[in-house]
Amino acid sequence: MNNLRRNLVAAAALLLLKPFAALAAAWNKDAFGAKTPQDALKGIGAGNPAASTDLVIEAPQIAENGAVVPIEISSAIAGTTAIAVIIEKNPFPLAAQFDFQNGALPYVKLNVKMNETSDVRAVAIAGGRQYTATKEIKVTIGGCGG
Amino acid sequence: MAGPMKMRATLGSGYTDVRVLMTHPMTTAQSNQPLHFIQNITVKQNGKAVVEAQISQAISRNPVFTFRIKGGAKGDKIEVSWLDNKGETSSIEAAVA
Amino acid sequence: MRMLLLAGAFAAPLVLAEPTARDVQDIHLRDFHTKGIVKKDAVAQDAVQRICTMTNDRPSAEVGKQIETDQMKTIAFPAELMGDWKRGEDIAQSGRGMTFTDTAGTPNGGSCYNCHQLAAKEISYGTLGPSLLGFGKTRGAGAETQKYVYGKIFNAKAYNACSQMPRLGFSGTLTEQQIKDLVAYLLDPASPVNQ
Amino acid sequence: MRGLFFLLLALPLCAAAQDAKKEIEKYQQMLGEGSPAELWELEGEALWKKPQGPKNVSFEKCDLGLGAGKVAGAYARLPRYFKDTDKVQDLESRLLTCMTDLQGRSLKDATARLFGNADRPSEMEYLVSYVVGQSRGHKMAAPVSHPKERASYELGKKVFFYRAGSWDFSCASCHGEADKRIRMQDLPVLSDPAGAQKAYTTWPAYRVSNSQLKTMQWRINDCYRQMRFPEPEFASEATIALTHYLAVTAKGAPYRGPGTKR
Repeated sequence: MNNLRRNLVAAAALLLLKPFAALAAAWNKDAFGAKTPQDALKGIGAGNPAASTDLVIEAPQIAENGAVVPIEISSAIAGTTAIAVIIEKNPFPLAAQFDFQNGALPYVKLNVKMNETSDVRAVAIAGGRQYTATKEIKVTIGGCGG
Repeated sequence: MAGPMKMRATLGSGYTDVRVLMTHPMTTAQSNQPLHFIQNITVKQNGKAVVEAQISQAISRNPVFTFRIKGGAKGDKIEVSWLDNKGETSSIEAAVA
Repeated sequence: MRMLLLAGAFAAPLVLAEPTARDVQDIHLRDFHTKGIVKKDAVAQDAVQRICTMTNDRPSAEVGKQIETDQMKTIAFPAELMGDWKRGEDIAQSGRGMTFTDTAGTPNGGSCYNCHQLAAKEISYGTLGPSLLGFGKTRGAGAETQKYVYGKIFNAKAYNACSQMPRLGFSGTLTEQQIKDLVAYLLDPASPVNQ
Repeated sequence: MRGLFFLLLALPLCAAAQDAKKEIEKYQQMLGEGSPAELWELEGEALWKKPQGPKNVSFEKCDLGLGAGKVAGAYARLPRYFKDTDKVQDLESRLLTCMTDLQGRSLKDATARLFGNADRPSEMEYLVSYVVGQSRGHKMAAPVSHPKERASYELGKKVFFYRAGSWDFSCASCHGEADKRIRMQDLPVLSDPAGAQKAYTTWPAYRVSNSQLKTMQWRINDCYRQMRFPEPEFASEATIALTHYLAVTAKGAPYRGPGTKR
């Protein structure tokens, strides 16, 4: 069993026993503190994920503003229980990890910050195995319009 | 400044769509402000946790998320709560429309 | 001073065109105020601006010519016109300067990429002005071309009376050295514009 | 033969430009779907209903042109002439009137903080968000029937084409020609109904560059800043006339704001 899963299970357990504030303990400090995509992957227990076309990142190829880059991730891999988002060139690449249970679909739409043009990597956990997909998003210099 | 939340839970085709908006500065280590960002988000359906998220400073200011829950029915109670690195929390509740 | 430059042309038939031009200017002078480095007076029109506004940027050939001749007199061409294209690239990229939130001490940019395509590698470019991709490659870097580029950047109205391009030297936006650096950015065979 | 050669060379470039445009449109669409703008509407509604000022009354009796307290569809019919002030007013100007006349606040108090920031949005920004949201789906119909409305529209047109400042710009310098852009940003032709409709119906807007909902008065202020003009007075005749000109040019299109912008 991988770290991501273990952490999330721990989070769920804590939730049952303690008030919400106790969740602070379930924030994966090592993974979020990682400064390279490799370390971030290791931090979430997905050191060597397999490429999958069933993990889909829906996002524009060009973002007019790196402060808000909308991304939609969905997994068609059977038994997906978690999805993580890694922005490879960010100073701290791991952006988020989501654990799905009790009928939640492996789907999430979110807005992320991107420091510069970078590959965005999605990681899915299904049946204890790790899968990945990437998409490059170009962050452009804006003018004054809008 | 952390402030109000807004949520809309609607029935899609075969799933419940949960769109949630949060007021939060989500400051980064690069900015000159003190680090202040949401770390944990929990989505519950009728009291049962369905999504547990851990997020970083790389989530945009005033976060907006969409989640999906299989099936669901009108009137289901959806609750979303967050906890940030300073221990502040907020939550919102709505019935599926 | 700027107003005087075109006093001759201003007395021409144009004055008939829009009797309310003065009212419109007065309303601007009432409704705008000095902020930071931008003084309220900047909202008053000089003769070029007024003629172009009154004629929808299409002055008669005669008046247009007169404007261009007058504006050409504002340009003092330095002996050496080619600067450093690397510095030119930074100036072309930068859109800073001359706004009411800018401070006096910081160097201004040329905002070139806001309106022109220049180097192929920069995909974020505007299209209000013509593409200048490969400008030096197609035109060469001869003395006449250098002079044209310097002059055009210094005062675009000397070449096209009601051009939408700012008079970057005349307005004090760019220094002589900065314009030379831009000349090099456009014309130097080693510049990314010509790669 | 040579023509074909050029065509072949040009093709990948054109395709790239087309793709870029498509991707930016996709960015803007997704940005709109994930917009926090509603948070501002929510806060604005609370402020609208909150009693304030020496008279301790809320905005619920504020007349935006359709009668006291009628908010639905009101923004779509602004700017317009108001008899009580004998002036053409845009939304911001009218809200100031309600602050002073209805709530009894001083103009100094009402105008103390018009533009807020991400950490502390202004009262004006919240109120505007709420009011414009109540016009979603309403067709733009700023009137030009009163003589003062006609005069305001005509002045607005003149303001739009007025070239000045150290860079010789007018609004038309950037918004006067079709299919142009600054950097990657498409520039609508605001003197043309199609362009005005597209742009005007998506302002005010949440701007992700500012993490903040921005009013039309702010939009105009910031345009003038970038045009290298001095600063326009908030809710001055020139800015209201310009807004009026844009609103009338945009007539007939359903309002879609508050929008979301880069």
